[in-house]
Amino acid sequence: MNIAELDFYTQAILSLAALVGLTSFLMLGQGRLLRLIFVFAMQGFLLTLTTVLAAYSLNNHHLYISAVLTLVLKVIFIPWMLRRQVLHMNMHRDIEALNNKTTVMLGGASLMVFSYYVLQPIVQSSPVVMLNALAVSLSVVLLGMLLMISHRQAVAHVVGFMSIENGLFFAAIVATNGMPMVVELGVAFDVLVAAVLFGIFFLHIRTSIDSLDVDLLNKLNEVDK
Amino acid sequence: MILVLAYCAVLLSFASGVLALLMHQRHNLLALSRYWLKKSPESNEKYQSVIDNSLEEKQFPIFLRQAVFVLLGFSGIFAVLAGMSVLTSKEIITDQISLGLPWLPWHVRFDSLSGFFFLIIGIAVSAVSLYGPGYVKSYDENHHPFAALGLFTGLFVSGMLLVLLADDAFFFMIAWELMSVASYFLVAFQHENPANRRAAFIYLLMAEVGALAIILGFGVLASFATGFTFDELRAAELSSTWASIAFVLALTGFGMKAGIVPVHVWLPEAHPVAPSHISALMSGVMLKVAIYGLIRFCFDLIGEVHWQWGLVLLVLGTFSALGGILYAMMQPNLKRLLAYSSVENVGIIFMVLGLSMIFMANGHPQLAALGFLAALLHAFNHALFKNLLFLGAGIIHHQTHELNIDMMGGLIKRMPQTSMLFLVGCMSISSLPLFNGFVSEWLAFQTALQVDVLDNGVLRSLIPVAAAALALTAALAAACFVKVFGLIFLGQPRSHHSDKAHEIQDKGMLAGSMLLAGLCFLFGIFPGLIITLINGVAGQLLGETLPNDAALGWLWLAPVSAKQASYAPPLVLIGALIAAGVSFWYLRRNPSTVMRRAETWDCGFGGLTSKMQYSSSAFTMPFRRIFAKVWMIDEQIDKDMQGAMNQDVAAVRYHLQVQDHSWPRLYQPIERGVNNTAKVVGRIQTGNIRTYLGYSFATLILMLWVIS
Amino acid sequence: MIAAYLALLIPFVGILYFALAGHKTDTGKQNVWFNSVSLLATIWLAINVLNQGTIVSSGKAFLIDPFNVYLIVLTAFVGLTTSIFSSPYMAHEKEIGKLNDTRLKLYYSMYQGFMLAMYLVLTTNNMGIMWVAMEGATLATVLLVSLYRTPESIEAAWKYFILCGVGIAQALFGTILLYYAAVQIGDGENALLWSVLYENAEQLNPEVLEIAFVFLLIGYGTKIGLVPLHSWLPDAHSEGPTPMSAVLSGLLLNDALYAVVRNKMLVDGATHSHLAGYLMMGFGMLSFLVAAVLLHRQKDIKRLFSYSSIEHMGIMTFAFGIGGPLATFAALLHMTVHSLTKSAIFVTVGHAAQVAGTQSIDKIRGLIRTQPKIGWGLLIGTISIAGFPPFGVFTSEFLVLLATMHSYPWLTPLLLLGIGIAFAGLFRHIQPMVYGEKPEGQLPVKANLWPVMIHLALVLWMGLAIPGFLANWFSQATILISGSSPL
Amino acid sequence: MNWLLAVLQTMLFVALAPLLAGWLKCCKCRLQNRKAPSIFQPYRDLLKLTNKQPVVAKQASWIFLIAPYIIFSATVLAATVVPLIAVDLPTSASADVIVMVGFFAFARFFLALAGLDIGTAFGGMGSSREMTISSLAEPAMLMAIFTLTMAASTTNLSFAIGHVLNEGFVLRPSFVFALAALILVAIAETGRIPVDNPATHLELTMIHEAMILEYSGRHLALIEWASQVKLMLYGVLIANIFFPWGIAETLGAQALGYGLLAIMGKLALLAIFLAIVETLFAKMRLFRVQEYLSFAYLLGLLGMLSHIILEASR
Repeated sequence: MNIAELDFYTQAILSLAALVGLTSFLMLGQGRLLRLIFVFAMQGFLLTLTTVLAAYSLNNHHLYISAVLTLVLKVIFIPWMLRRQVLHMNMHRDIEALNNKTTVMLGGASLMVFSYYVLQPIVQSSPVVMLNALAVSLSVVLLGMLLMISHRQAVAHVVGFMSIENGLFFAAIVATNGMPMVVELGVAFDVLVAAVLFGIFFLHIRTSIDSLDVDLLNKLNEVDK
Repeated sequence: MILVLAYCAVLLSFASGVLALLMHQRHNLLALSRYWLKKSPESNEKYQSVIDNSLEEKQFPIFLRQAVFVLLGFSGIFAVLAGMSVLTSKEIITDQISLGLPWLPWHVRFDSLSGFFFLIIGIAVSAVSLYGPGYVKSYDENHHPFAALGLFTGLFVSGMLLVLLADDAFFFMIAWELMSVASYFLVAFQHENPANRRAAFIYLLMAEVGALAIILGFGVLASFATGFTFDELRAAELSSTWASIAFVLALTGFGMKAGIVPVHVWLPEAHPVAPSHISALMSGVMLKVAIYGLIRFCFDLIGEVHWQWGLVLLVLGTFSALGGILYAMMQPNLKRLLAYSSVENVGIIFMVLGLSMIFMANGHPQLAALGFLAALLHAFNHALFKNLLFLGAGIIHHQTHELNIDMMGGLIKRMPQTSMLFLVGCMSISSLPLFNGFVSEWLAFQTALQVDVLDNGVLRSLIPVAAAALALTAALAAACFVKVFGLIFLGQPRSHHSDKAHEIQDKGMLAGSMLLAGLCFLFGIFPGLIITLINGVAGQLLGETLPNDAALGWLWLAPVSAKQASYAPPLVLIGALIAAGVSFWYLRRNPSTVMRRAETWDCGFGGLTSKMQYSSSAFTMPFRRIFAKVWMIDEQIDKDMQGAMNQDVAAVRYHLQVQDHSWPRLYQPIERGVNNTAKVVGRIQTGNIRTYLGYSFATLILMLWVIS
Repeated sequence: MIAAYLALLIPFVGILYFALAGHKTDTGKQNVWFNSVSLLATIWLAINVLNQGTIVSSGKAFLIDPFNVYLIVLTAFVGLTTSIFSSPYMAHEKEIGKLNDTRLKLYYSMYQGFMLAMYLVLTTNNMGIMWVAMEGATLATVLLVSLYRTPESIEAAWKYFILCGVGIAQALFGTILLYYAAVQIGDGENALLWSVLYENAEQLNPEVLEIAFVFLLIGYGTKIGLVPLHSWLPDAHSEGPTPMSAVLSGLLLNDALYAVVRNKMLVDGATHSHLAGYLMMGFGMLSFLVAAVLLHRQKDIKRLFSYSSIEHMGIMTFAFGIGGPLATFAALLHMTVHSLTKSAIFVTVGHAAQVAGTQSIDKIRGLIRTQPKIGWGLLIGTISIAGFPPFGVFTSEFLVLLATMHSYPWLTPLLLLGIGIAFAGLFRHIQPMVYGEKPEGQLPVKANLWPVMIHLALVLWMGLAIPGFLANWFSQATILISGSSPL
Repeated sequence: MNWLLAVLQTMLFVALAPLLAGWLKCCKCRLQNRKAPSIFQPYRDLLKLTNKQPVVAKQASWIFLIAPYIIFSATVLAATVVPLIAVDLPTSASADVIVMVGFFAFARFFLALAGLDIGTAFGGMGSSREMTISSLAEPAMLMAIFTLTMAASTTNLSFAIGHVLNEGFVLRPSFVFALAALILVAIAETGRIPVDNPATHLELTMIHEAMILEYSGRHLALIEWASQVKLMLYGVLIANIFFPWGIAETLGAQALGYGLLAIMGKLALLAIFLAIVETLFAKMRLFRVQEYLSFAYLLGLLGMLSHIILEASR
């Protein structure tokens, strides 16, 4: 199927999906925390755009609310909070040395392929656009995990975590035109609480180990010293 | 009616356990009785003094201990009655108790086999309950609360009885484990000793592993059956491979409990550390319950036995018998020694059961019945004399505070009654004629000698060898118990404690032992009494009894036919009495030859001391050299030198440690294996959250890959 | 239905109330009252369900059927008994200066928050809300794990938060896929309702559901503590206050498993294959074995029992995976007895740690001599959890074994091996703690052990005879899950 | 009638035992070029001992005092079951050959206890060694006896001997082995050279003597007598099982007379054989005895196997 044959809405969704995927890649390779947070905010913004687009074209009003929630939470509140933390901790000049950056990037790329591969069986029963969107969101989820695995900073972990949420949200909007309102509200509430808790935890971790490097949190283990 | 007796036995033992829990509730009881008396003052006036007396602070513990053991004793008596009545009536009684799983109530079945083991337990429990009150008095209530001891004793006994009653796999396992767990607590009773804790741990571990094997065995049967009741399991049609698997599992499980070499390790650890009357029950009775389980499983549930199984039992039994007694011989600790000797006796029982299976599978049911009879009789006898010996060991420990036989000596003069009773036990266990141990061993030999009817060359040559090994076992047992009796009771006291020891004052403790000693002798002289009963068991289980040679009657024991072999212990007793009487009369008639006492001949050096006597390790030294490979012997002699050139020996220290092979060969590798595995597996938990995320990620990828 | 609303309302009120007044001296007692009222409400609910069968609320937001109603009662019950225990426990913690007023407020408020989340997970009919509530449970407890503010507790809480958060995000992806499959056949607004999905399970796209189930299993499996997703569990259980460990082990794990089973019912209906079952069996067996082995290496008493929880969750997951009436019945029974026993054990463990002043196994000694009730409680609880009869854990493990032998006989040796290793692992640590002489200067603490006794008595009862109504209840749930009755 | 005969035969057995010992000693002395005592010397010794006042160690308990009677009675009981001059012995039915071994065990048990009773190193040493040797000898002996009893398919000695008689002279390899085994065991069990030296009082070589070192007077007499009966008993066993010919099969006076003469002749020959052995061999070290006895056991086993495989195979 040629992309030119699709309607404008679908084309737009696919382009946005590509952009969202791109932001995930950008985050994966990003060693500077402030830029990381910025890219994350971008991803949130793309998500908001997608939601608005979907709401408009499907004429689904509650998606507007979702869009607003996304905007407030993912684009404004969380990046703001993280940025404040980073500045407060005086970490904005640090560059995290990423091991095997190329390998990670290549792994990320193969994850994308893998996502398509996994979701292939669904293709018979649904429009291609959904498959593509789902595949992108799955790869965003997986890339988010990869981000957390490859980064040592607690801030990066939060970003990764939130980017996984973004991926899920993207899937929910594109593939299913949004979840039921009550669920969305619940999810948003959870994200909000989680964000607040993250803030609290940064404080605790900092007072406890004087750093936000999660590799230092390794007292509880089963390995013989 | 008979079943009511059996239930009474179970309930009474349970009640005795629960009653023991009241030990610390004196104040509550007092308040309760006050309340009760206040409610109806006139009618209960006469009880007032009784209640006040029994609840008085000093009296109460004594009263309660008595009451607990009285209940236990009644439980024993009821068990005996139930066993006797089912054995004589030859009925099979079934019942259901609406406990257990919703679709599987507890099935109860009381037949001759259960009845016979009821009898064993009943006798042992009765003796123990006579013995108990005196023995437990010495425990300090703060450190060794009677509540725990009494509770778990009651549960232990009721567990054993319930095992015998169980008629479905689930109920059987519950009762079985109740027995194990309750006895575990008894082993751990004096837990301030690290040795006790270790023993208890090993015991429970082995019990658990054994129980799992048994469950699996039942499971194999059940997978060919329609359900879990024994009736359904009996009806299961197994291929011979599956039947053999079930047999091996059951053998592992029950053999572990029974203490078969090489899985006997827990037994010499656990039995000795429990209080003596409990050791008596564990060694004398609980092992029998394991044998009951094996018999029930193989002869009853599987039904169709194979001669190969019999061979396995025979070989294992032979090794256990020899190994058990050889290990026993090296023990300086009296109770450990007795525990090892239980391994030996269980080995003998297994041997004979194996013979029975071999004959059964080869189509000689009468001979199978003979072997079966010998096995059950030996189980019965072993219960009697091992109980007796453990109770005796308890008395000795109670009076001398010693268990090391190298620290005893000369007790025969200080504890004359105990020494008599102990001697009876030693003679029975050494299978000397006129005592019960001999009868069962004689029957075992008779069974083995029937090998001529078999066709299989392997069996024809192996069984006689096993018989010779049995002879060796018996001779070694005699040597071992000569050592035991000789070192404990004869000679001069080797320690201050045994020098100051005196006869036990508690009549109950002696009475309990006396009961068993009397039975040992009674069934040594009139084995026919018990054999008739066992014959009924064989008849019910194997469908075949011994040919009852009516011409010979109760006086004679002629298992196959009078032509082949016979034994008349009463006549032997009469003959012995005559011979001894005549010689005694003849020699004593001359008044001028009255005995004179003098100092022991000391070769003219002067000053024999108790240190010059043979010790346990000295006595067994020839055996240690001859059978050196059986043990792991660590022998060290340290000399302190002094004087010019350091050539004079100032002091010599001798250190001897004799260890069982099965520890380092079988158990330590397993233990190490588990620890190493744990170490390796522990490495997955690095403590690093990124690694953990990696696991999550990898799992996700893997799963997705798997399904697509 | 009012009962269900009540059960949700009470903890909600509780959150607010304790957030304001949680530091007062008798808060512990008030917490007990809240939980008692909840329990009454749930019992009322249960009676309704038993009489009328499955209840669906108007608007289909809530669904109470025999499967979840018994878990609801269990949750309320364990919640109540744990609150009874926590009252003197927290008072003691405050006394020795480990906690202050603010944290007590947080504790009691979040205790109710956790209960609310649990009730919501169980009662809701909406798979999305179930996810939200499950995440809510994490959020409610994560601050409790770090309540003591020690470096270890913060580390544990962080891991708990991140790992469960990421895990549960995957569950959300699974839920979205489920929804995706559902909207293809039905209307959007009701498409996530379990009752609707279950009715139409036949028509759902099997491929989508298979993938969805992988995500759901891994997501909720993280919360169950399935190996290799379990890493957070021992940390979180060992570092938080002990009452929290009791409810986490006794309730949260169950409810996560409940979520998996609910989803499995849908997936099985759609795919007609045993794929979900195999996955669950695999994870269950792996968790069971790994946890059993790791028991041997523990140095912290609460970690020890949290591994034991993993092990038992493994057994249940395995049993649900086998499917079939017998295994399902066994798994349900195991859920119940495990919750009761494990929470009882955590209660005694908490007191034991207070007696010794440490959680380190090496330092806890001579409990029976110091405080017999605690020592015996711990010992008997361990006997029970190790699967010795006549306790109920034996019954359920026995049934699992039988079911395994029936369907997958070659797996039984593994199962038995695991049980044996786990038993040894537990007892090698427990024995030195309860037995032996009393160490110098060790004193008894004020403890309320009624919860332990009641729990163990119930477990004993279930081992000896499963009472008729309970059997009936289980069998209704079994019919619901596996389609046929074990009776 | 039969029972009376049995009692008489037993009494004869007991009465003749010292004579055999005397004869043996006599033969041995002659072989060793020494002047022999009268063959009735053992009777004189016994008589003298019975009339002496026994001296008992202060340490000794009642075990020490009753042991001689028990040892003597048990040995006599063993003698009752072994056919001496007539085959048909009713007492054989009341106790078969296994019980007979049991009687020996009984006697030994008390002998060893008596050795331990006085609390000297000698006593303990003797008991320990005695129990060691006997526990090795017993299986070998039972192996040999089982060969016979399986061939005759009875453990009743009367029937077994009757069976051999009925069968006539058959050359059975199993019997050859069993005979050899039994002889070796008999030497060990009766404490003869090369296992034990009945004449020694050197502490390091004593076995039997060490245990009875403290006995005197009538106690010693009983023990000595018992060991003489035991020696004779082994002799009779060997003679009558393997060479039963001559034994009385009916109860006529003539048959009995021939029976008596036959057994006396056989025993006399056996004693000469034993004397030769005792003269030719030196006493072994204690720890060589196990090799000796395991050889006996091996012979017994070979006998058994050759019976099962060669003679009765199906």
